[in-house]
Amino acid sequence: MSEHVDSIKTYGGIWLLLLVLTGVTTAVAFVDLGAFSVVVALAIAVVKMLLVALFFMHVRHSTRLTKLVVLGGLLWLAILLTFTLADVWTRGLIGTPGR
Amino acid sequence: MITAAAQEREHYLNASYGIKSWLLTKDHKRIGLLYLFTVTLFFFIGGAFATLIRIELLTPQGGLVSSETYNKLFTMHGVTMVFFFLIPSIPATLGNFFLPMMIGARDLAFPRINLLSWYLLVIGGLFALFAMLAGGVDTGWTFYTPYSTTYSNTWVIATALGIFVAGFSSILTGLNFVVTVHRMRAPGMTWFRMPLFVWSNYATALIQILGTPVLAVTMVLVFCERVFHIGIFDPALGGDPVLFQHLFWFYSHPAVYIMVLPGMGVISELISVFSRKPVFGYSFVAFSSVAIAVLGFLVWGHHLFVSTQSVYAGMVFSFLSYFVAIPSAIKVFNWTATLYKGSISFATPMLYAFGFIGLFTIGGLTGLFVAALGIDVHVTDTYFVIAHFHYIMVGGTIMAYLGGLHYWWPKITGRMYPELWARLSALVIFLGFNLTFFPQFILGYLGMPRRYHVYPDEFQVLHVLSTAGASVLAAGYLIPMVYFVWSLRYGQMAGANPWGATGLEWQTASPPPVHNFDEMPVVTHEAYDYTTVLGEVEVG
Amino acid sequence: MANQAHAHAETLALREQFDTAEQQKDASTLGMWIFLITEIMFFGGMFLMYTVYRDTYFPVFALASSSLNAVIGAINTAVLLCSSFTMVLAVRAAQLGQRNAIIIFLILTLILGIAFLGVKAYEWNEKFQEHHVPGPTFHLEGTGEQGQAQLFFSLYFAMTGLHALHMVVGCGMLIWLLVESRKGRFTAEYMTPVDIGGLYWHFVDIIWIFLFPLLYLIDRHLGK
Amino acid sequence: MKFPLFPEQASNFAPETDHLLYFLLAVSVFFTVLIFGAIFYLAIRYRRRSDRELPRVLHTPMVVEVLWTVLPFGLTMIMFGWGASIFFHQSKPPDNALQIYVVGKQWMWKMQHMEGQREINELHVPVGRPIRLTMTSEDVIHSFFVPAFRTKEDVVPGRYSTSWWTPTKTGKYHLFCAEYCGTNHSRMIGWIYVMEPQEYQNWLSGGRAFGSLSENGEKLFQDLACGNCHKADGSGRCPNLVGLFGRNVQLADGRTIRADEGYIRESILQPNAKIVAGYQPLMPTFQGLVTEEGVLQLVEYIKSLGRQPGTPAEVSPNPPAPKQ
Repeated sequence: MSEHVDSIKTYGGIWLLLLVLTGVTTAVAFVDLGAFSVVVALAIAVVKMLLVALFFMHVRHSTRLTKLVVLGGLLWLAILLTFTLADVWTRGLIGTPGR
Repeated sequence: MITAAAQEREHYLNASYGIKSWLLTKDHKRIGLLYLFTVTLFFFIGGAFATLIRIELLTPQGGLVSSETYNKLFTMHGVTMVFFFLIPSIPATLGNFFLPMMIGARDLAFPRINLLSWYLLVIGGLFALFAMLAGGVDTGWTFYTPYSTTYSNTWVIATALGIFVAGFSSILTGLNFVVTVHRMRAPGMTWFRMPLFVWSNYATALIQILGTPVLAVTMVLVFCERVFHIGIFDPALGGDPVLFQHLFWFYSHPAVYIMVLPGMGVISELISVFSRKPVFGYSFVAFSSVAIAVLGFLVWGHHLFVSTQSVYAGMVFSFLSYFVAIPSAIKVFNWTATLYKGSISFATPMLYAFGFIGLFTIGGLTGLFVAALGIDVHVTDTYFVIAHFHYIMVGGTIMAYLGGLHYWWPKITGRMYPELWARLSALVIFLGFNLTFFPQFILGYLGMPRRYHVYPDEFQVLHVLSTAGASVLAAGYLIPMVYFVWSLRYGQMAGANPWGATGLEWQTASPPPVHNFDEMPVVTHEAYDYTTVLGEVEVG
Repeated sequence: MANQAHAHAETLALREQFDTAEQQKDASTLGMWIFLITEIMFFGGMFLMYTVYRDTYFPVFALASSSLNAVIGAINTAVLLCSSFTMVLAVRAAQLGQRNAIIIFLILTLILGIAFLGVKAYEWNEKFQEHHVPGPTFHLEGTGEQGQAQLFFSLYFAMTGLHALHMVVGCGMLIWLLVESRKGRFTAEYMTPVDIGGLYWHFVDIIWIFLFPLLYLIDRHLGK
Repeated sequence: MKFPLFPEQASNFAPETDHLLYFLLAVSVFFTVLIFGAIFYLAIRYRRRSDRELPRVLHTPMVVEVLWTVLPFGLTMIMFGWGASIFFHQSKPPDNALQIYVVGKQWMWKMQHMEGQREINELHVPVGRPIRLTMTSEDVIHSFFVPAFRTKEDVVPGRYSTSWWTPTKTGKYHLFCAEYCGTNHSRMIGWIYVMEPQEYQNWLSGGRAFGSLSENGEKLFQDLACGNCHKADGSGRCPNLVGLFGRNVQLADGRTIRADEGYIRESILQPNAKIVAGYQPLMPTFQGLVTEEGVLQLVEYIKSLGRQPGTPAEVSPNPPAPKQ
């Protein structure tokens, strides 16, 4: 009945990697990267999310349907963000206030 | 006469009695009936508000109620109808009752969560009812800020709380349906052997899961803004009121597909059964349900064309709004094509199906008007938009709901409704509906704004026509109430399959046993294979 | 397959609408994942508001963010990551049916969770003293735009508050899991509640993984 | 009793919008008749003769499905393109448009002409000349809707929005508020009077008493002591305002934006939102100290600073700088 069980060593490795990444993202924030600081911070956060999701939440060995559900959720969050920002960031581009 | 033995066969209605057996039931069929009563109650509350609005609009100066009261009337009409009738109606009543049976399951995946969903809807409904009785809310069902968060001094928070709670009822129903369809289909019931009603409810569940949480967070933000003045939507503190509209419509446009998709599912069933033919282009109709669910999330900006949304975003949303129109067109064409070379019966459900296709076609085509940027600038926020969405909600969803109710009534209660009275009420509803809402298209293009308590004199004739239609429509809706209750006692006994339909729900007794099937069904035929039922067809 | 499941029905607690224990476990896991998707969209609305306002009022948001204590935030993140680690060990123990290991790791996770809430309460109290709580007494040094600064802190308290609420619900769930596992209810065959509890806990951790950099770490090189 | 079924065409956009409407009506009538006709014909032609009847199962020809997907899609793309072109045309006011300021307030419209006339719920405009409305709201969202002109634009608090049209027929046309704004939403209505140019001039001269908008703006500029920092020779600690309107401004965070009315308004009410490169955020906020009308007067005065004296007070926005 019990499907694939990971070893403590795997979980320990992932845990340490997560702690290291937390330290890295905190340190990097104090360095002036201009517009890149946001990109780096988000990239590290995405990597940490993938680690937790794939290893700790066993998405690695779960069914194709579960992977689809996870991807769907993230895709819908992206739809909400991109289409709203598409409006906010192109306001006034045409040179007429309010359009 | 019906022998006593047949009477005593145990089924889900006489399996247990008493209030507790209903209020603590975990049987999806009983929960479906609980929803039926709740939803019908809210339908008549919303209908009462609508009647008062139509009477008020008989005269340009509007003498029936003050403007404050009128503003509360149309708000509460909107809130009641949208959140407490249209969204729960078909998925929660017919969906709850028949989805498990149609895929050969004993019950939904999480029966206790299903009961929790009903309680959440009732609690949300009580909050909204309290708000109405305590003084009403006057922000419109759209709650646009900064009016709803700063300037309105009515019961906004209580209503927002009611919608917040009722939202979770919708989320959990969606969750239940998706897991049931994925994990609990009977052996042999592949995805493409499932009835189209299950496909459309599955697509609806996807929208409920992905969209409703954003409505919940919007209501939380309105609550925070109103209580703590945190400035999120208040321009004085740097907030952006148009952001509220983005969050609100991100849910509320897919919500209109939550309302119409289950209706489309019912129509696919009715058209197939009453022309005794598989639906033309089964896979196209099935995939168009899912396509509507997905594309429905990319178009909300067409509600913001003139609200200082950027012109480029407006173009993107207008372009995508035409994409979402195509699957609906495919469905209409396929339904009509199903009639070709069929054996068409004119039983009441089929009359409702014809009504649905006709009126939904008009509703959908006027959707193309408001999706065009050039026309929408003129017609948004006018009675043209009111007519457009009533053609789809009332002409579409409610027609389908009544059609489905008549079609499955023998299965739910074991009794037939009176055929002649039912056909009469269908005709009255069709005529009353058109007389109510067609004049509103003309009113809208003339420039009559929506939510107006007083209006210029030249619009009066069209308003009087519309009110006349509303009274006919109201009468049309009352007749079924009477004969449905009448049929419980005096209705002709209906066998297991009065219509000669092919769904699994018709292969068990009427009313069905507690666990739906005495022995687990195994599906061997395609979805609408009428050769299997031709043998034991009884006169309907 | 079905009769073997009925052998120890009392621990397996197979619901009557399912045919096999496998089907019930898959259904429960899928149900939990779909619930987590609704949570993503719920938090998503707030992340959208934060993203838009941060872009619109960048200087004031950067200043307000630098008034938060990044080191405490980092420590808090580490605490939550450790609790995720102990939680996954608890799930692993449940998969192997080691009853004592489940209880130990659940207790550890609970302690770390409460520690996180403690640190968060300390931070909020500090904000309270510095008059950074939106309201009449709100004042942020170094900027004339009190309205926009208040917007940042409204979002800060709304998002961390919502996250803390989910942590409290998570702790309640852990306590229920502890009580059930002490009764010996979880075996290698029936460990679904522990697995689902783990999914929820890791999800709340992922939300914090995004909250921390977005709220605490904007252009630290500007401020102190 | 007047009982119209179609609104008047009184602006340049009215015929454009109505032509698109006729096309949409034609397509809709065609498909409605097609569907209703098909249903009636098929229902009657293939009505159920006997209960034993079992129709043959028809194979679903792909070509039919493709046909009624591609054809409607093509039609909708025409609708989209046509609608988008009208909308784009409505989003670009011509340079020679007559500028009028509109302030929406709970339940009245306040209009201000360049020459200083102020009107409540009424607007007098010359026929044949493009009119550009720059609008804002003091409280909730309203919407400036003139059915006879087929134009509507929300009036949102906290920003400017623009609606432009060229009246083509003299007369008196309805003005409605089209976004729900509270108790007297249905009484926040008025009239647009389109007059012959000569008649308009007489009307204009009648209202000289208030002094032109930019004159009032200059008076307010002095009252609020803006001149102490914003010196005409640019020596003060604040940016020089002469010739600012329409110019591209380099911001402290590296972005470059165009100084339009919205930017000037935001710099008055929320000065620290966009700090000009090389300057400190010293300016106090005037939120609450200046009414919306006051801001409009200041904006008009600052716009007049840049122009050589004597040129007409028209708007000359430079090409929009791409947003970084």
